Amino acid sequence: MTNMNTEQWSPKIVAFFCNWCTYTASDLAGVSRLRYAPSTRVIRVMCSGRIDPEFIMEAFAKGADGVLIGGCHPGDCHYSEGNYKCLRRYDLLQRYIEQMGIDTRRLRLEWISAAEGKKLQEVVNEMTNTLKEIGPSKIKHVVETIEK
Amino acid sequence: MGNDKPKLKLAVYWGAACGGCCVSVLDVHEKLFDVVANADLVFWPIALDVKYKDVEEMPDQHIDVTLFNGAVRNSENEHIAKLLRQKTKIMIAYGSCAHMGGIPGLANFSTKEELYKRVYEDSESTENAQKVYPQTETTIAEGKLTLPNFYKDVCTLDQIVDVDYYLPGCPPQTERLVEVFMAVVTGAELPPKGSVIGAGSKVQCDECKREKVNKSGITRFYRTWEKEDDGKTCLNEQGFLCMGPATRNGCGVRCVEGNAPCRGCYGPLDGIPDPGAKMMSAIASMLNEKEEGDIQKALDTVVDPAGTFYRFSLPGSILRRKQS
Amino acid sequence: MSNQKEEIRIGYYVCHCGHNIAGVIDVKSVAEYCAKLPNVVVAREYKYMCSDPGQELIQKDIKELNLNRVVVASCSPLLHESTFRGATSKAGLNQFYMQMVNIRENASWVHESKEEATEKAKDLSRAAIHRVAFNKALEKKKVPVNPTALVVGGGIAGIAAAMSLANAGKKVYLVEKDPTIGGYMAKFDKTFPTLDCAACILTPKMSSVLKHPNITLLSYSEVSEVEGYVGNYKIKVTRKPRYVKEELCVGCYDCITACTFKEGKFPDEFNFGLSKRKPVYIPFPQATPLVAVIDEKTCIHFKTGKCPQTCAKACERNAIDFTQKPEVVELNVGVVILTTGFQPFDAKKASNYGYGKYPNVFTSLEVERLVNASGPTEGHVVLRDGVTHPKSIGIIHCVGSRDEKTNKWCSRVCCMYSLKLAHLLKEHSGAEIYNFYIDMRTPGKGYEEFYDKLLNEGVQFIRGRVAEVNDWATTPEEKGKLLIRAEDTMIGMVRRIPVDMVVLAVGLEPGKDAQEIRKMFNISCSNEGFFLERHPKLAPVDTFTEGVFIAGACQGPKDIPDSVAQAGAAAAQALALIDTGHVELEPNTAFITEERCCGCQVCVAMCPYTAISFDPVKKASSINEALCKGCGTCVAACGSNAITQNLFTDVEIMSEIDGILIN
Amino acid sequence: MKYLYFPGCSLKSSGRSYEESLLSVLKKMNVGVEEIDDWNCCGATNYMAMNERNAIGITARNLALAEKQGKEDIMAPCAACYMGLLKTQKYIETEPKVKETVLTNLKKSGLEFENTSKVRHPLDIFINDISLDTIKDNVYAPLKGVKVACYYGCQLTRPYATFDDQRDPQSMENIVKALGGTPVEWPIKTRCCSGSMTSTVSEIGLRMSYLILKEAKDRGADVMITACPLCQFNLECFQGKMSGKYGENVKMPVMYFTQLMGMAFGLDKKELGLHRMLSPELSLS
Amino acid sequence: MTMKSTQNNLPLQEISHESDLDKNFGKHIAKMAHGEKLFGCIQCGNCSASCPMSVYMDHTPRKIIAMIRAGFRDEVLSSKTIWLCASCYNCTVECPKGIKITEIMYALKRDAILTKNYPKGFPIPILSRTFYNEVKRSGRINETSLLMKYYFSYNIFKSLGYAALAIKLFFTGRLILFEKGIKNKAGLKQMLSSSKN
Repeated sequence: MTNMNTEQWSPKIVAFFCNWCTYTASDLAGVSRLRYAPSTRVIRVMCSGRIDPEFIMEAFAKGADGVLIGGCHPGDCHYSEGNYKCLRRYDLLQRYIEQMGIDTRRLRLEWISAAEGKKLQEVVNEMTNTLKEIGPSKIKHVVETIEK
Repeated sequence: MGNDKPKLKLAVYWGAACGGCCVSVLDVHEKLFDVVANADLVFWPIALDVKYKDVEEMPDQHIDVTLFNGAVRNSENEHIAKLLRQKTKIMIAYGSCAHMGGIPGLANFSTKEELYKRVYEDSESTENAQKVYPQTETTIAEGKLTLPNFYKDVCTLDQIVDVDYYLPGCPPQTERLVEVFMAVVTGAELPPKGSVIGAGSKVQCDECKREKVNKSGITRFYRTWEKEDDGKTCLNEQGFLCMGPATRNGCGVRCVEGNAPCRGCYGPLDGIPDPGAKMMSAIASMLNEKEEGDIQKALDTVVDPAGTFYRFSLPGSILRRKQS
Repeated sequence: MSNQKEEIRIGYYVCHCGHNIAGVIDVKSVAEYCAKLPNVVVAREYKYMCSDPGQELIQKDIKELNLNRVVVASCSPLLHESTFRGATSKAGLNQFYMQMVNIRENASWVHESKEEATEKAKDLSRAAIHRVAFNKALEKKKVPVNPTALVVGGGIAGIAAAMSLANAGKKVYLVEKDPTIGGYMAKFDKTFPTLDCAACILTPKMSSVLKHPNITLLSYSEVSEVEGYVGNYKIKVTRKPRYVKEELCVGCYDCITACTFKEGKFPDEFNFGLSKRKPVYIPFPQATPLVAVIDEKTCIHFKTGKCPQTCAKACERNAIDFTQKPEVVELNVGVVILTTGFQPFDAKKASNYGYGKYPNVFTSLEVERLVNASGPTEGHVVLRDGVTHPKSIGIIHCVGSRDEKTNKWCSRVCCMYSLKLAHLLKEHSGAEIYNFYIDMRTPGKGYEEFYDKLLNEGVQFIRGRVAEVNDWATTPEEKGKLLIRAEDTMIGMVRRIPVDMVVLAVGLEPGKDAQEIRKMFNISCSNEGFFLERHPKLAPVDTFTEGVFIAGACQGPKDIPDSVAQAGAAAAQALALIDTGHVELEPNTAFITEERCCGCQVCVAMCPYTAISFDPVKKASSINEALCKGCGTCVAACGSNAITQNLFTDVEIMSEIDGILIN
Repeated sequence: MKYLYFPGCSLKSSGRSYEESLLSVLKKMNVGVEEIDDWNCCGATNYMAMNERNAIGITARNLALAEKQGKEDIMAPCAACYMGLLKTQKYIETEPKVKETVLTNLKKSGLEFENTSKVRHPLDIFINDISLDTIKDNVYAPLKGVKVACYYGCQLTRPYATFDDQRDPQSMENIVKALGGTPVEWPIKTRCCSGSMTSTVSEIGLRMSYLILKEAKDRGADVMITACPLCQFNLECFQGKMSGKYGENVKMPVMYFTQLMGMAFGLDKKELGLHRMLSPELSLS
Repeated sequence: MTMKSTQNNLPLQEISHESDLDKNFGKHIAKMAHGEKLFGCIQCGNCSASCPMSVYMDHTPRKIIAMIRAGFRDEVLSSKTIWLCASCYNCTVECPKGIKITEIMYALKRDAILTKNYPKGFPIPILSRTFYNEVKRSGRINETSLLMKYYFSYNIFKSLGYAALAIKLFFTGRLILFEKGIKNKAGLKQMLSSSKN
């Protein structure tokens, strides 16, 4: 990717999608042939409540430009309340990330139901554009390079 | 213990540290006699007059055990860490700072420039009209003076050299040190390289005597002076931020026994790369609120999350330091 | 930690899916790239991996190349995971050593740039190759299926589904929220396009339901709580008090005749308020069960406590019981079929058509009752005043439908029922009939022929959406009439047509309790609010919750034949599940490693299913596998990493993250 | 209570009595009004037909002037001005390219614009800020037995206004009831009066206004009230012409709703600009 | 559709081949009107039916949309329909597909003026132009001056029919002969001159 200029640069987003809502929505977006930016790399989990903050930090440390979490709408969790646990962790994590000097827009949580293929498309496009505005993440470089 | 066996050669060194670790070594009290009976202290800047040059002259692998305490903060720390590594059979990261970065590691929230400005210009007790900052080399009439280079990042020991074992704590429990020492002396089978030794294999709560009520979730957090501890209920359930659920035991739950929340100096259990992340996950999970606004309000009572959850472990955590 | 490390041997297979994948992704270069990744023994591309030869390819490689891991890059795992797991296990390898990569729905179908889609396919494949090395051999747990079914909703779909299951010898509970089953179909006069009498074909079915030894009918009841999982649901049903003992009442009408109210006084729900009923009533003569019900909102006894209770005195069988309370019944069932139906669009929301403002604007459902021989006017078509016969009638299609401001969808049945009503109105009243439609939709057996018939009957058709109905008379002849303004788009002229009566063909909407039901049964809704099927083509009656099926208009607007067909399909799916006798559960449950557990009990509060309990003696918690549904929320909350979720272990997910990012 | 007042061109000429009556009524109810300094024409419908950026631009200038003058809501009594201001706000909000040009152009004439003001029609203000109760309190001579046809016209409720129902608005009816009068139920109160068509294609324009007057009369209205200077002008000033042309007397009092309020409040005819009216006078017995 | 006479005096459509259509016209107008939804029209005719002017139009609004979409550019731009739109927005708020029909009509007016394609001698475009210049000149509209100028460029005799009304208005103080205009005319002018449509 070294020869790509910033205009063409496409961010890499690690996306954690819950099996029941957002992953299904991304299938629906596929079936409906909704075009969106090829930035996401989806990791399927059963519930957004499974998402450990460590996963998010690992993703950033290994070079993700953004992390997107997709879960069921409040009240709609397939497991009753996993999405609330996710939201609480996310809210705390946002504060931590900000303190760590990371643009909070690099981490995003969205509720996308199984029927919202269109929303998935919009969210991915929007986040991709935002990340293009912010530019490539330097987190990996900072983590790997001890400055003397 | 027979005297025919050659005595162990022991070194203790401090990097970026407060000295507490060295004191903890002294805290062996009368056991020191056992130690001295079995070991020769070949290098210990705080207690012995041994020069770096003497160490440099030692053959490789000359020292049996080095207890390296303190983080690596400057070129001198790094130089000695590498030197000792070369001369030592068993390199032990001793104490939280060498293990995970420790309190000095909190400097990774700031840049070197910010730190210098604070220390050499802004601090209340400083008069420095000429804005003189430390230089690695200064030439004066008598010749050249040097200072170690102050690094931009604080590092854990294992980010600089290969470490055999970790002995956690701020400071480590002296009893644990004696146990480890005796194990080495008696030639007991040592755990696999890279292990944390002199500590437990579960987290703090395992030994904690406080009760779990498990009634309802937390709606806000308190700092210790904001509310009276009832003395018996789990501190987290009372809303005090206790790092116990994500912190390795072995200290004997020292802080909670003294009615203070655990601050996490023993670090995480094996296989957990980031104790702060784990603790954040556990703490946030305990919250009761569902509405975004209520959650934010509850989280407002967590003052300085990064500093709280990474008090001892920032340089050793996944993200390591603040982005600048 | 086992030191005996097995050598990982991965076979990688990327599917062309015809042009679906290969048309966008350069599968050859993906296969070549993956062949060079660590542990990959073989990497192949093939036209259709899910085909028999495709599966055989994997099986052959497993045997000949001694593979112990398989990665298949093709479509969504929600579609073909079971296919490839089956192929893997047939070759003697544990099925969970197979990892799928979704490069169709998640890549080739949604991206235009071939380079970037190919790049993404490589990243995702690399992630799976990293991950699969850590996959563990697992076994699916078999649980028995309770051979009893629950059908929720007693309209035509519910009746049909219940009958199919019952006839197959399965015990069925049919729950209906109204005092009688029959749903909307019981209110119709004729059905399109055959014009056979709705009651004549429906009422025999209703009584068969009641008589069937395998069906327990719980009318005037609602599901209030759902617990459990496929094969083993525990359902609580709340039976609303009728204040009439169902087992004693014979439907003789004596109580109704004896009621203190000499005449009906309250809007009759069954006739959409076109007639009046008493507080004690039977919805209609063929109501099933034929049992009276007392409406506490209008009964004097409940309002004042000062009623002579003539109804109770008149009942020889002492069936009336004013002390009845809501009663909760607990049912254990293995499968559930939801047939909860729809609600008609509220015509008042289309305020430009003046429903509620101009008395002679009717909804299509009101007209169903008006033309019905057993309806409030005995089939005479009269205006709201009850006497005047309309000489001209306008039927407006698409009311509430195909409109961004109300419901975007086509309600599918309105064109046909409007044609039916046009025919019946003309037959009953001889009036001039105008149909205002946007597009005439008659896709069904005999439907277009029915349209032809209407055209030849002299019914007028105007292709144009009505903008407004009002009483603005600009000529003396228009006085007292309703004016319908629409463009006759075939001519390109705007017309204002005066009529005596306006019929609004209201569309179909999700039932008003659809959201509640959906949450109880843990299923999803589409954007419109209808229940969402598992797959629009291949699993139209399944939901994302195993063992819960849907049929009829709760899934989307549907006519009677389609509802009945879907009910049959749902019943067949339910039967297949019951007759298999057991279900295999995905082993994604979590377990606690006791040696690591400190007993902090943070996890206990995490679990919505109370699957985690703390043992004070062992000072450790443990998970009841039968109760665990496998969300993994407790795993993320454990500060000791003492909890592991099968199929989604930390190391599996971490290796997937690293695989995506480490190039 | 205070508002920034955007009168618009008509209220300074043919619609003077609207301004006079509005200001008198507001004064009676102690509501402060401050005219926006150096306001310009809103462009009405004609500007949009010529040049979109300029149509948005000139209206944005007024909004920018208002922002400079104060934080209060803007009161725009003319329906066309009201709609034009709302439309400009919407365009600035949703069309980034239009916004860019307009902001650049405004900057050239030394104006900053943040699009923060709220634009209100007097009807909205009377109902939602002042309240019907306060109106009732000010009634001196209740309009007992007076049947009033409330005519809204088009741009007052469509497409951007949100203070009332778009199909069947009730604000004026509620005011009439508060004044003690009886509103007439009629179906064409938001039907267009034809706008400037009375001067351009008068055959169409006059007929459309005629139909409105005729229906009000047929429904037994004693008076028609309006809230837009152009509607008012069309319905008031051509009554003779229409009556002759269509062979039916459609003469009736047509006045601004503020004039009717003023009459019920017992204000002086001159204060209400009633002496300027060309349609028959409404007599309160 | 515009008809033209041939030698045989038989009417013939001007557009006789698909290649005569302006296939980009739909996109062009949609862009001008900020209304991509134009292409979602289902031709239900609700716009025509809700329009108070439609009975006077040469093409109904629905048909105009169809013609735009198909590319009948000249026919659309020269139609009276677009000038008869009184901008009452009834079609816009009633359209079941959310098409901004009024804005499309405005866009057509602008396009017709830009391409000088509007019906010659038809009064409404002339009023628009006069109004536009009047505001540009003084910042405000003086109805007297506007109408005098309008009638002057349209048909001076037409104004005579309104003389009696003008006199009445004058004596009731509703006809202002001189409007000073705004103070900052220069600023306004500069602002207006700099933006092309």
